[in-house]
This record gives sequence, structure tokens and C-alpha cells, in this order.
Amino acid sequence: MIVEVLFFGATAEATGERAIEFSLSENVNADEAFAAILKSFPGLQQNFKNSLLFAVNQEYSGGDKIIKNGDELAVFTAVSGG
Amino acid sequence: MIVEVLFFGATAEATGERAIEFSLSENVNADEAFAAILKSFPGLQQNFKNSLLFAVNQEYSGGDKIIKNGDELAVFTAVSGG
Amino acid sequence: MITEKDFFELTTEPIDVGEVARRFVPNDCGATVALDGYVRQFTKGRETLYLEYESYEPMALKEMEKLIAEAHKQFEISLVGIVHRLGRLEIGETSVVISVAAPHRRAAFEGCEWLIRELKRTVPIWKKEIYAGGETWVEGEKNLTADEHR
Amino acid sequence: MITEKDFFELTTEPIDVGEVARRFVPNDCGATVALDGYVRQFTKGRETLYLEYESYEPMALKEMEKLIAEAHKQFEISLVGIVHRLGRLEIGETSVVISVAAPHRRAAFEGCEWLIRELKRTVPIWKKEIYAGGETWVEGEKNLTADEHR
Repeated sequence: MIVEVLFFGATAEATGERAIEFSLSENVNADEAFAAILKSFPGLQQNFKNSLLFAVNQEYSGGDKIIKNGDELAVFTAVSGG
Repeated sequence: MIVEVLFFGATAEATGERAIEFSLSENVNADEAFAAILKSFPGLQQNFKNSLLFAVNQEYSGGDKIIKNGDELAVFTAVSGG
Repeated sequence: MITEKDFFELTTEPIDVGEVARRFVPNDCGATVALDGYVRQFTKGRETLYLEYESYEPMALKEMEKLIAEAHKQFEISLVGIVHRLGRLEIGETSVVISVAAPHRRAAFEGCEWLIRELKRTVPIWKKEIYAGGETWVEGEKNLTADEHR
Repeated sequence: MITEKDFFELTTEPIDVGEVARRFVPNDCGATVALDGYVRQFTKGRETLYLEYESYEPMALKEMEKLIAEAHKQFEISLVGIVHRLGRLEIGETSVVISVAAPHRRAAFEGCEWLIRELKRTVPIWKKEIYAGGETWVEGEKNLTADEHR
């Protein structure tokens, strides 16, 4: 199945991408999906190790939440607004 | 000697005065001066007993501070700005 | 001591909270906290029609200056502005703005809250509330002894 | 739940702190506390030239709405307004205003301070600092686990 993956700020610069289509196996959960994305962009984990945050359909996510075809995933670093 | 005595808000309404000249003996201190003023305006202590504040020359005052000719005294109730 | 850019004013004109908050923006600061105090229409179900503020003006200005000096001692703040309105104020109109700029927002919040509490306790300003069928001088709390201020 | 008059916005236009603070003045309130956050020129001696803010906009708006709902639960407040700017911001320009109106000022101070702290922790907005000789994405603190937000 295909999901959309969004990058912002530092992760957009590190990947050179802002939005991509990304292939996942059926029935993966959020943890598995983000692991697959990080594997495709090794620079992310190298650069931002512990400060990466994940969202599914505009909600902070992780764990065993099942990902569906067409979901909007996002990978970004700790926020710094204000 | 002569001092000026100012009233504001509720004390101005109670006395019907905003600024008066007031006669005091030489060498009275602030406590004695305010006692003399309250004696001249018995309504003040009746109406505002514990909420009266005193100032001498635009500073909160009382106690044994010596009053001088021409000083500016003020008698008012607990403040309520803001 | 107060700084060159601190300000404290009494006015009978409407107060613009944005103007007070943004009058000076110190270049070592990232945050300004502004308290906008205004005339409440309903207090415990009773409707206020308007308020009248009066002040012992020269003493009020001196007391505001003292508060600002003390705030600089107690809090790591860069700039304080206080503007208090006098005269007749309609519902919703601003009676006081206290604006505090600081390098770090925590001190700005603390300083601003301390300043409004102390202003209500020590600065000689009084308000009369006019409601349907009457009027009354609002009672402040006399939690101030003369001794505290000598 | 948020109320009808709460508001939360992202904008690329300059923010007017006074307009945000005074947009609505609830008739049961007497105080509004506004935080004005802006671009600091000097941080520990280093000079910032300007900042660039970007956001995951739909998620940022959802997170702001959640913060406002939570603030209404935790504090006795009547109204919250949050406006955050995006794009390029010059020194001294306002990046965020959080305005909180309450019947009693204590809750307005507490709610406003809680909201800015949580906004900096959870709302997906990032800033890049441009200084003489370089630029860097400012690191937020990752004191947030995904679990907290499900």
C-alpha cells in the first residue's frame, strides 16, 4: 500500500524532500512504518536520533496503531515554535 | 502651624472637603496629627474605622514622624485601583 | 532603581494595550507579558453601569515608581510599563495595563502578576461603582500598614 | 471543549498584540493576560539576524485547539486566543501572541503561562535562526513522547 510521508524543517532539509509517496506492506503498525521510513533515509536517524517525532494523520503517533492505505505520515524534529 | 489636609474618594465625600488648611500645635508627630484631624471629622472614623490610611508629603506615614509647617497630609480609605 | 525606558502614567484617555506592550522592545528580550484590566459588566450577577476612578496623582506616580524599582530587584526583568486610567470608564474599557518585558518569559509572568497585586494594594487610586439604583466606593483591602511604607 | 469565541490562527502577516488581546472582551471578565513573544536580537552575546518559521499547518491548528480545550479544563478562564506567525520574522517582530481572559486574573496568568509552555512543546512549528555566518534549525526539547498524545 501507499502512504504519504511529510518532512518539515530540519528533516525536510536532511532528506531533500517535503512530501513523498512511500510503499509499505499491508497491516504494518506505526512503529514498523516509521522504522521503514528511517531505513530509507539513514541521514535522519544519524542526525536527529532522539529528537524525532512521528505523526499519523496529523496526530502524534507510534506504537501498534495500524497504518492504512493513503494515510498521511510525518517525520519531524522536536518542535521549536513560540 | 498650618498644614494642608487632602481627602480623596470616600473620605472626600464623607467630609465634604477635598483640601483644607488645618491648624496643629508645634512638634506634633504624625499619629498625633491624624488623631487631631479625625477628631475634627468624626464621620471619618465612624464610617471607615479600620480602612483609613494616612500620608505625609505623598508617602504612607504614621508613628512618630514629626510634622512640619506646610506639610501635605492626606487621609484616605484602602485603595481600590486596578 | 528604575531604568531609562520604564514608564508609569496616569491618563484620562483610553488606553491601547498594544501600544503599551510594544512601546519599547528591549533587544535582549524575547517576551512581554501584558495585563489588561478592564471594567467587568457582571460581578456575581450584579450589573455595573460604569466606574469612576480618582487618584492622589503625585503620590500614585511615586508609588508606581517604587513598585517598578522593587520589581527590578525581585525579578530578572528588563522593562516595565504601567498606565492607569482615571475618570469615567465604560464597560469593557481598559482601566490599567501593566507590561513587563524580560529575557525569559517566566520572570515576565511573575513580575507582571506581582506588580498588579501590589498596585491594587498600595497605589492611591480609588474606584466608585455605579450600578442601577446606586453607587458605592469600592472597598480595597487594608492589608497595608503605614509602617510597611516608611 | 473550546468555546465559540476562542480562536487560534497561523498567519504570515504581522501580528498586532493589542488586536489579539482585545478582539473579544467577555462581559464576565475583568482581566486579560497576553503573552507577546518576539524575535530576540541577542542571545548569550550572539546576534540573530532574523528567523524563519515553518509549520505543519493542519496539525498545528489541531494541536492548538487541543491546548485550548485542555486549558479550559484546567483553569477558570473564559476565552483564549492564539495567533502564531510563520515565514520570515525580523528582530523585535511578534512570533506569537497568547491571550487569556478570565473573571479573576490569577487564572488568566496561570492559563497563559501553561499555554505558551505547552505550545512550545507540542505544536508542530519550527524556527530556523539565521545569524552572521550561518543558520541553524533551533532545537526544541523532545520532552514529549508519542504516547502522551494518543
